[in-house]
Formats: sequence, structure tokens, C-alpha cells
Amino acid sequence: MNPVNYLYLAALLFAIGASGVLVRRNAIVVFMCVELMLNACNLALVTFSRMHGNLDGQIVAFFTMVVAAAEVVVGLAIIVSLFRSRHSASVDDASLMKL
Amino acid sequence: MENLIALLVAAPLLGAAVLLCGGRRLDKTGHWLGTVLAGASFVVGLILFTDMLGKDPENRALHQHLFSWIPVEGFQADIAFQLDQLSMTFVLLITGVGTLIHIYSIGYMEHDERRRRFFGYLNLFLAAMLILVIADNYLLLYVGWEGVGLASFLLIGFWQHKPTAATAAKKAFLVNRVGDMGLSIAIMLMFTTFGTFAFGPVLESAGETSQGKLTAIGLMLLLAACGKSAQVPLQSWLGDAMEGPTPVSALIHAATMVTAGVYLIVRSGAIFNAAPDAQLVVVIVGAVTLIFGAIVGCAKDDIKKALAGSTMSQIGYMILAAGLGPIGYIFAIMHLVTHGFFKAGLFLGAGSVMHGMNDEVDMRKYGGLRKYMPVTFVTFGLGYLAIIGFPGLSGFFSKDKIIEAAFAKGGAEGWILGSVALLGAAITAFYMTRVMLMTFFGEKRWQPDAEGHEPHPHESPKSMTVPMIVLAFGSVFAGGFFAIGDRFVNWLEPVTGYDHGHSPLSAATVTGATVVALVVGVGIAWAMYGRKPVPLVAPRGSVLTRAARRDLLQDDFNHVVLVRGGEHLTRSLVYVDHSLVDGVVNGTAASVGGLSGRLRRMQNGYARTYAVSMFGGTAVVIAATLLMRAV
Amino acid sequence: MSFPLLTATAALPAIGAIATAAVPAARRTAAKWLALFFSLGTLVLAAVVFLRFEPGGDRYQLTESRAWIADFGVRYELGVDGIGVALLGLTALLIPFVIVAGWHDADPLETKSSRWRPTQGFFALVLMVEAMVILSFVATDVFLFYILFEAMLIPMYFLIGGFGDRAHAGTDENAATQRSYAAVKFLLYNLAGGLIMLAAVIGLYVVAGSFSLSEIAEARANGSLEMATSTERWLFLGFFFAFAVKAPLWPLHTWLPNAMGEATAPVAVLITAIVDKVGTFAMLRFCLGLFPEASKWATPVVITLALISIVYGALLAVGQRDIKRLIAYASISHFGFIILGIFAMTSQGQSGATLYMVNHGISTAALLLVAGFLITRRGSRLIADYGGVQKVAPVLAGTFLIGGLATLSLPGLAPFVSEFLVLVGTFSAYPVAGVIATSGIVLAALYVLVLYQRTMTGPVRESVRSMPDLRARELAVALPLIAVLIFLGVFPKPLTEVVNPAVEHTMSDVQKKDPQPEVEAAK
Amino acid sequence: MNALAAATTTSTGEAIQFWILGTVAVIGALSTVLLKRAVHSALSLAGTMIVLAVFYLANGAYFLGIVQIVVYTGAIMMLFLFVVMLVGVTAADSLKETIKGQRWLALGCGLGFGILLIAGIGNASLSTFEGLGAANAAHGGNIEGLANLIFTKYVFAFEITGALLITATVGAMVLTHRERTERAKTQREMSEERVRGKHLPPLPAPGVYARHNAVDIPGLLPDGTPSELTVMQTLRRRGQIRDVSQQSLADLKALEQRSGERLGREDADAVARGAQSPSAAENSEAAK
Repeated sequence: MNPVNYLYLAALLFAIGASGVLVRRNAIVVFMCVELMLNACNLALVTFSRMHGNLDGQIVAFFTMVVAAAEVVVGLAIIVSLFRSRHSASVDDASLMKL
Repeated sequence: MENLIALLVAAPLLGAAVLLCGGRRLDKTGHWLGTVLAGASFVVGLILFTDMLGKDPENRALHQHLFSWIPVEGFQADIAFQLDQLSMTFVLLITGVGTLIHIYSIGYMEHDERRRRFFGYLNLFLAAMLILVIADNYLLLYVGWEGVGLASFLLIGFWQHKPTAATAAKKAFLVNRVGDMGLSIAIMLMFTTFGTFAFGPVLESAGETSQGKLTAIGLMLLLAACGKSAQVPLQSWLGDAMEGPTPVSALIHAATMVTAGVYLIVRSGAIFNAAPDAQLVVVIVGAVTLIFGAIVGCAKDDIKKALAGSTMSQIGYMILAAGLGPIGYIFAIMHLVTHGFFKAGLFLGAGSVMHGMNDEVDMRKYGGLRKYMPVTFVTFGLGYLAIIGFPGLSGFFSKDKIIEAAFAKGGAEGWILGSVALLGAAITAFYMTRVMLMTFFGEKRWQPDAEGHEPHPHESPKSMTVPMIVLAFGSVFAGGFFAIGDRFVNWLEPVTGYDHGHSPLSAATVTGATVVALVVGVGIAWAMYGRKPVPLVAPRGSVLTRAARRDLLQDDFNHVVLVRGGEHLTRSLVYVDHSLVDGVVNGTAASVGGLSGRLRRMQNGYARTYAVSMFGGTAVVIAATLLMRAV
Repeated sequence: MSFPLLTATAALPAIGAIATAAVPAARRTAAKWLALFFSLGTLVLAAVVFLRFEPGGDRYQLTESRAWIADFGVRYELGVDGIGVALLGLTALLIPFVIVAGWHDADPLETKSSRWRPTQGFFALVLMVEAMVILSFVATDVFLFYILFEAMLIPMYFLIGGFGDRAHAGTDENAATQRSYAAVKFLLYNLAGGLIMLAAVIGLYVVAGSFSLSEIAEARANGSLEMATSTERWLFLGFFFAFAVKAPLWPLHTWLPNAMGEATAPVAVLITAIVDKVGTFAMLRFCLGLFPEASKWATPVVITLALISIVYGALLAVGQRDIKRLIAYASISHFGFIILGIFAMTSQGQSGATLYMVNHGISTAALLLVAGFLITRRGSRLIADYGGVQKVAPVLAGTFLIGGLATLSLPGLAPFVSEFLVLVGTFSAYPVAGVIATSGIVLAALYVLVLYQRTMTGPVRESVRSMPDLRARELAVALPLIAVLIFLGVFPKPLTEVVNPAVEHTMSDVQKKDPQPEVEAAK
Repeated sequence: MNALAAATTTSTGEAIQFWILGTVAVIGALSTVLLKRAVHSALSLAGTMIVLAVFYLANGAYFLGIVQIVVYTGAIMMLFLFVVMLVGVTAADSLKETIKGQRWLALGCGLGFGILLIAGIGNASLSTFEGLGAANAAHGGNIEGLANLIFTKYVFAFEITGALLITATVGAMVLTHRERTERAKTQREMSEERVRGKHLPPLPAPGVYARHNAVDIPGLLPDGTPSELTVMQTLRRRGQIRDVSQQSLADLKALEQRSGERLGREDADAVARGAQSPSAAENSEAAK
């Protein structure tokens, strides 16, 4: 087997995650799908690192994780405070962008 | 001596500037200043004239180069003057008659509160006219050409509160502009053909280019002359121009400005000599106008309009003569000068009559005035005798020469032109006799005006009669002085050239025929207006008479075709601009607005919908990138 | 590097704009004097530029060059040629008159609160426009020029939309709607043009690899820059479209009558006499300078459009009922002449076009400002509301007439010189076009005289009976302009001297020679 | 490339591991998206992440593999679970789509995107790979190698990431922190309020008449209507009160019907009730 298969898997996971973002209305689940996409990217990065034989890919994946952690913290805080004020975690309820 | 030339122009120009900018302080003295400066210009002209007489005939021309006016690559226009015998003739005529008319106006305009401005305009006219005749290139001539047009506009519309005057002024300027267009195209043609438009080089090398070009230049110059000199088909403004004060009619619309066309053609003689086709058109225009003006003059009851018709006709003579080439140039100018005297005199006389008759212009309301205004009667009468060509007076000599020259043209052309000129002489005698009889003879026919003031005809003040007397002297003696011993021919020959021509008829025959024509004309007029009383209201008259009263319907044609047509054209263009040109733009805007109204519905406010479009967009970008790589 | 004179000339009004805007609300008069002071200072600097400029010297003089956006090769490059100097002078000359003529145009309405400061805003915007226009006349970097070309729309938009005619000021809802329509139309037209130009500017950079006029010219001269014919044509069209909108050329002209009709007379002067000149100026400098081959290729079409502009503008002017719209259409006709002169590609035509820009600026300013004084007195722009003004206000009528005569190019006044040069230049290259254009002089006489006759002559109308004549402030505007018109009409040499060498450069850019006169050629 | 220790295939063991765990990962991802309840989604995602951690290890990224388990699966996913609990663990999403065409568009986009990515990878992929052996060995191991890079080449990014984390922490606190707009009540004030209020005795407890002791089931008033006062404020806000009054009535009717059937009583009333019975049964099912 060639490690390229990992990349195919990453692509698959990324597409699934993206579809989830588009389909689900629960903000938490949407958020989880975003995490899934990030993880898929990380897998790709790690695989690249292996394919090219240097560690830069892993470093980037590492930073991604850190940034994802920060993002999750803030994102979940937003969801919580949103839930407090609206009593709902549905992304469709916050449709104030409409004219 | 050359440096004096600029002074000719500078004096009246200064007068115009001071009088027009000076404000009310000059109201009391302004007219004197204007008159003195006009006189000063005349004196300068005389000094230059005496100087010129002292020189060898071939080397009389003076040149003065002031400064380079428009220096542009390949295009040199200078402010430079040239004073030769031809210009000199005009200078003396313009400043001389001009000064007289300034003096006359002091009396005539005495009661007008805007007299100062009137004199300012007159001075402006003198300056422009002088520039016109002493310019040494066509572009500077053009400056004077339009300058006199402006002065004419201002003076015709001097009584601006009268809508007719304002309209007449506008009409005069517009019709003149059509002519000016001809002049500017002629100048452009000269520039592309000769690379210059100074008189010297252009006229010297006139023979070196194709006849087609020369014909084109000639026709364009003729168009200009038609505009300025009120020749068919651009004659319609002259009759209306009589709305201006009478001294203006005398100076501008009889003696000087309207003859500028003749000057232009004579000055450009070299071009016309080399373009016979253009010359032919010139004589046709002259001949047509000669008859046209005369017929119009026969039908008018307004004394000034009758004289205006006469002016048109007389200028027709001059143009005719100028179109004959070297045979006629000198006689055209000669007739121009004598005409300047007697026509100015006639107009001043008419003004004097109007002055005494509460500004009444209808000759049917005059009659028997010779008893009330003896001086006016005598001077007007002498002018009358001169214009009809009474043997021995000015008009006789100059007109006789033109008729002779027309016959001398030779061939069928000569016969036709000569006959037309003779016919014109007869009609001239008719309508001038009519004017004379209706004004000064018969019973008095005036009546109280609407407010009950009955006119009290009286002789005019000295300031008005003196110029009239001086001009009457000119009308009597100038022709004889010029003609006897060929003085005038010798004077102008170095400039215009002279060709005696071969007349099929002897000089005596022509003179006899002229006298016969004169007698016939006078006789008919006497039969119609002298023997029986003149009706107070004009009879209906024949078709021709009615058409002639309306300027032979030419104005109606203009009105229907040009004015109405123009109005419709502009109105429809305004509509087109608003709904078509602008409509396309507004329509585009409206459709964009509608489209965005549709597209706006896609903005439903759901973040997920926006996410779909982002995601889809990304997919498209990736697809495009891959495709680009694949290709 | 020596003293950056050009930067200073452009910066002074900009500083003036900021200073004027900062004047407190209550000190209105101080703001006006401050603006006037700065505009006069700019005039002095412009005079210095004019005197320092050596007609026989380099093509671009008083040059300045600094790196600006290094990554894209954008430089802050200034320099004037003769054409730039002439137009720089025109701008600096006219702005003080605009300010004096608009002295009371932006006084606050009583209904507004005391913090309302329209006066300061008005004069600051005028100075801002001046700064941008001056800079655009001296910019020799295409990108810098483009930025200014677009940026000057912003103050103009506010001047048109924010300061309407005093005649209809205040409560008239309809007038306010009309005004904002005009302002938006102005903005949209010019933005559309500008955006297309932006595409062409970028395209030019891609092709030439530089924004600098001098570098591009050099590359062209030594053959290192080869533009494909079609590329050059597309780029030319992109540039030309923007300039044709600005100029404006038929059929892109319809914004001008709206904008000039709704704006106050001084702002209308700003539009037609100054800002629009950037369009025609840019045609000369950029269209002809950068794309000579494409310019020659487009000449027949451009000349046709210019001729249509001349005749069409004049005919529409005749049909107008509104004084300012009439003058606007007259301007369209005159812009037709300018563009005709530029694209005739003869020395006379181009010199004439350049002089025309200057002379048209001055003559239109004279006519329009006096018309503005008239409109302010009566409170109406309609020709039909006037009649017999000559009797009650002779000086006003006289100055109006002289302005009108200048508009119809009477010899002796400045516009004649330029118009005749344009006609001669056109005629020598394209005789038929020259003849058609000449008919414009008849039409010009028609609309000017009709306007004069209907407003100034005839019986005195009741509504104008108590109309005062020109006041000292208004005379201070009208008389100097007339004096300049007469001076340049009689002695245009100071202008032709600086313009001629620049025209020679342009002629060598397009590699054209004047047609030789027939007789001389034969010799 | 071959000379530089490049390989074309991995070991067979890794291949087997990939195919098995890869399937698990995809199934986890799909259930994350498709399962109704947030808790189930979170758990599936955690599973997928653990699989990914194994893949990291298999790819030679030992440090990241561990970090993935510790930080991602351990910390982040637990955070998710906390929030899910906070927001309501029982609330199941309705999977009915409300935006017209959204689901098809999303599916289309997802599929298209996936196909494009896979096509792109397939287009660009190498048939050989280098392996991390040399890179890991260069500094004496994977962690040392990473450390070497982080603290030299990427030190600036690393510092900024630190700042980001701090900021995120502060941000989370700020976002969830509720500013107290009034003074906290003292015990005395609270007791006084209680005495003055409507309810002198303590609030009634939930589920008084319920069939089981659940806090989310309101007590029924004597007339059989549920009293919201009996349920905790938080649950009330979340809308997680389960109304059992109707359910118990339905149960009662079902009981009556069943006994009626047994007794052979058949009237129209009973038939009508019979139609209701399945839904009632379902309700009772859900209550459990």
C-alpha cells in the first residue's frame, strides 16, 4: 500500500465533515464537523510529512491542533452564551443577516 | 510713416474702450470724444494719403508688422497691416463718412439716454472696419469681418427693448455667420493649399494650384461676401437691419460694412482671375441680387426698407462688376465709393425726415415735405439724382462704367449681363422716383398718431444738416472727379490690374441706352405716383407686388424651412437625448436594479446557505485550477 | 533633490482644504477668506511653475520621483510638459474666481442647527478638487494618475449633491431629488469609466511592466517594448472610454447637463472648466502617448463621434429651456472641438485643442458665473422667466454678452484662436470633417444669441424690474476673466510658446507629420 | 529517489491496519454527521479521532499521535461533551431540512468536492515516498526533531500560538462570564422575599404524580394539569419538560380499551379511541 491512501482517506473525511457543516443545524454538531475537517487536514499533513521525509508537515499539524484548541474554547463559549440568550443552539435561528 | 497705420485703428478702438467702460461720468462728453477720435482717424488717413500720393504708383503700399499673433508649428498668423491704394480708398471712405455720421448722430441721438454707448459702438465699428480693410492677411481680415458683424449686431439691436430690433440683430448676426463660415473655410483651404493666408504669398502663387481648388476658395469667398453684403441667398437680414437707428443704417448698412464683400472679392482678384467658374457664379449672384433688390425696393412703403432694397441692388452692381474680373474691379470700387456718398446722404435724409415726423417711416403718411424741410429736400434730391444716374452726377459715371464693362465681357454672357444691368438702371430710376415723389411731393398725408399728436415736420438741427450737405457735394462731384481723366483707374490699377476689354457697343451707345432706361423708369414712376394722389393704404397690388413686399417670399421660405424645421429638429433631438441616449443608460440601470432585486432573495440570512455558496465556490476554484493544470 | 515645486503646488490647496474644514462653525467668514488665501497662494506657486518652465527644455520638467509601492513599480512621479503647465495655470487661475463667486452659495440655512458647517465643507471640497486636479496634471505615473482621476469624483460628488442651487434651496423636495439624481448619475458614469480604465491600467502594467510614462516611452523607443496590435487596441479603448466619459463625448454625455443644471454655478464651472479637462488632457497624454498606433486606428471613429458631439450638442443647446443646461450642451459641443483637434493629429489641431482647453475653461467660467449671478437674483434657471434684463442691469448684461461672444468664438477673444486652430488642423488632415465642424460656429451663434435675446432684451419683465446690477464682488469675478479672455485673444503667444514644444513631442509620439501645403510641396 | 531509501509500499501489516481502521474512521465520521443526538455524534467523532491518532503513529508521527489522543480526544472532545450536557443531552435534533434544496446542494457540494480532491490527489500523487526514518533520526527521535524545529525555525509562530491560547482563554471567560448588574442578595433578604411571595412553603417537588422520580416531569395539579413551577428553572428554559399529564390520561384510556376488548365491548367510542392508541403507546415508549 502506498501512503497516498491516507490522503484519499483525509479527502473523504474532509468532504464528510464539510457536508455535515452544511447539513446540521445544531451548532455543537456543526462545530464537531469543523473539527472533523481539521483532523482530516492534519492527517494529510502528517502523511505529507512522511512522504517528503521532513518534519515541517508535523509542525504545521501541531500548530493546527493548538489553533483548533483555541478555536474550540472560544467557539464553545460563544455557543454557550448564544444558548443563554436564545435558548437554542440552532444556527438557523440566528438569521439576523437577512435584510 | 508705416507706424501711423496702427494709429488708424487705435484711435477708434481707444474711443470704444473708454466709452464702453467709462460709465456714466462720460454721458455728457462721450459723444464728443467719439467724434473727435473718429475725426482723428480720418486725419491720420489723410496724412497717409498725401504721403502715398507723393510716391511712385508702383511702390505706394505700406506695411506694418505689429507682432506675431498665433505662432504655432507650420501656422503663422501675424497682426500686420498693409496699406495700399485699395485699402487707402476704403480708409478714407470709412473714416470720412464715419466722421460725418458721428457728427450727424450727435443731433440725431440727442434725446437717447444711452447716447454714450451708441458712440462707443460706432467707434468699435470703425475700428473693426479699418482692421478689415488694412489687414495684410485673411485671418486678420476675418477678425475685422466678425468685428463689424458684432458692431452691426449691437447697433441694429441698439433699441433692445423693441423685440423686433433684438430679433433683427440676432438675424443679422446669424446670417452673417453663415457667410463667415464660408470665409473660414476659404482660409482653411488657402492654408492647406498655400501654407499661408497672407495676401502677398497667396495672391502671388494663386496660379500654381489646380483650378478646382481655386474655384472652391473663390466660391467660399463669395459665400462670405454674400453674407456680409446681403447678396442672394443671404440677403434677408438687410431689410430687418433697418430696425437700428438711422445713422447706423447710413454708415454700416449702406456706405461701408455691406460693401466689405466687394472689397473681399476685389482683394482676392488674383484667385478669381484664375477661377473663371467662380467668377461666373459671382456675376450671376450680382445680377440676380441687382434685380432682386430693385424689385423689393419698388414695393416697400417703409422709406428705410425701400432704401435697403436699393442698397442691395447697388451692391449687386458692384458684385457684378467685381465678377467681371480686371475689366470691372476698379469700377466696382468706384461705384462703391460714390454709392457710399449718395446712399449715406439718402439715409441721412431719410433720418432727417423721420426726425421731423415723429419717427414715422411709412412713406404713404408723408407727402409734400419739400416745403417743410428744404435742406433735406435738396440734399436728398441730389442723392436721388446721383443714384438714378442722372448725367453728370456721381452715379452716372460709376454705373455707366459698370454697364459698359458688363457688355465688354463679350459673348452672350456680356449681352445678358449688360441687359440686366440696364434693366436694373431702369428699375432703380423707377423706385427712387417713387420714393422721392411719395416723400417730398404731392399733398401732405400725415395724420395724428394713436395718442393724438400730429407731427410737425421741421428742418433738422445743424449737426444733422451739415453732414448731409457735405455728402451731397460728394454725390454730385465725386463721380466726375474720379472718372474724368481716368484718375481712379490710374490710382487703383497697380493693385487690381486693369483690362479695358472690348465692348461690342461703343461707349456713347451704352450711355445713350442708360439715359433711355433712366427716362423710362422715371416716366413710369411719374405716371403711377406723380400724376395721381398716393392712396393712404397700400392697394392690394399684383402677385409680384405682394411677393416683393414680403421680400419675394425668401423670408417665408427661411421661416418655414430653417426656423420651423430647426425648431422641430432641436425639439425632437431633445426628446431623443432624453429618452434614447439617456434612456439606454437608465434602462440599463433599471434592469440591473431588477436583477439585483431577484438576486437579493438569495440572501435569506441563513449562515448555512452562505456556507454552501462558499463551499461551492471553493469547489469551482479547485476545479478550475485542476482544469488549467490538465490543459 | 531640489525643492519639490510641483508637490508644493498641489499640496498647498490640500493643506488649505484641511485648514478650512477645521474652522469652527461660527467663523464662517474666516473660512472663506482662508480658502481664498490658499487658492491665491496656489496661483502664485502656479505662476512660479509657469515661469520656471523652459519651453525649449526637456519634455518633462521640474520632475520629482520617489518610490511609492515598490512591489508594483508604482512611483510618485511628477513632471510637467507644456500642456500640463497650461492646464495647471488654468486650474490655479480659476479656483479663486470660483471661490469668490460662490462666496454666499454655501451659507448655512437657518433651519439647521448651529453645529452645521456647510460653508467650511464647501470651500474645503473646492480646494480638495483643486489639489487633485493639479496633481493629476503633473502626474507622470499612470497609476498615480488613475488614483487621482478616481479620487476627484468623491469631492465632486459631494459638491454636486450637497450644495444645490440657491434658487431652489431649502424645502423644495423635488429639487433635492433632482440633485441627488444628478450627483449619483455623475458618480456612476465616471466610476464606470474609471473601472474600465483600471482594467486597462493593470493590462498596461502586465504588458509594459511599468507605470512610468518616461520608462514606457523609453522602452518603446529602444524597441524593447513590443505591443501586439490587438492588445494595444484594447488597452487604448479602456483608457479612451474613461476619458470620453469624463470629457464628455457623445453618446456618453448625458450626465453633464444634469450635473451642471443641478449644481451651483461655481460648482458647474468646476465640473466643466476644470475637472472635465482632465479627460481631454489625458487623451492627449495617455491615449496618444501610450498607444499611438491604436490612436491612429481609432481616429475615424473618434472624429465621427466628435463631430456628432459638436453638432448635436449645439442643436440641443438651442432646444434647452434652462440656462445652465444650455451652457452644458454648449460645453459638450466645445468638447467635441477639443477631441477633434486632438485626434486630427496635426500640430495646429493639437495646439488648438490645448489652447481650447484653457480658453474654454475661462470663457465658460465667465459665462456661467455671470449666469449664476443672474440666476441667484431671480431664483430661476428657466430662460422664460427673464426678459429685458439689459435695461435694468446693463453691466450684468454686458458681461453676459461678452461671455456669450467668447463662447461663440468671436475673433479678438481667446476661444477664437483655439477654435480656428482646431478647424485648420482638422481641415488640413480631414477636409470633410473640418467643414462639418465649421458649421458648429453658426450653431454656436444661434444658441448664444437666442439665449441673450430671450433673457436680456425685449420689454422689461415685471419679475426682473427690481433686479440690482452686478456688485463689487461679482465684478471682481467677471472683469478679470474678461480681461484674460481679451488678452489671450489678442496675444496668445505666452501660451503657444509653452504648448508648441509639447505638441511636437506628441506628434513625434504618434509619428505623424503635418500635411504639406500643396504649393509648397510642389516647390 | 529509490537510491535515497525511498520506498514504494508500506508493510502489509500497516496496509491491513489502514483498511480496517480506515473503514472505522469513515463510519465514525458518517455517524457524526448523521446521528440525531449530539452526544452520539460526539462519541463517534471521538472514535474517529482515536483512529486518526493511530494513523499518526503509523505514519511515524509519534508525538502527534499522543497529542491527538491526549489533547484532542481527551480534552477537546470532553469539552464538547460538557457543553452538550450543559445545553441538554437529551435534545435530539430534528433532521428535517427547513431550507429548500439545502440538503441536495450540500450533498452535491460535498460529493463534488470530495471527488475533486481525490482526483487532484490522484493526479498529483507520487508513487514513492521517503519515510520519516532519516528525519526522525537526525536529532535523535521524533520529539527531539520537532522540538528542534519548533524552537528554531518556528519559534516565532510558536510564541504567537502561545499568545493565541492565552487570548482564547481570556475570550472564553469573557464570553461566558455574566456581569452581575445588581448586588447579591443576602440570606436575610431572600428569606424576607420568600415570606412576602406567593409561596410560603417550599416550591412543590417535581414528579409528585409521576410514574418515576424524574426531575424533568412536572407535578400535576389536582385538576390534572401540569405545574411548571415544579420543574427546575434551567430545564424549563431549555424546554425539556416532559408533559406526562396527557400521557397518563392516554395510558389510562389504552388500559380501558384493552380491558374493554377483553370484555367484548365494541362501541364507536372505543373504535375512535383505538385509533389513538398507537401514538399513545409510542409516547409511553419515549417516556422510558
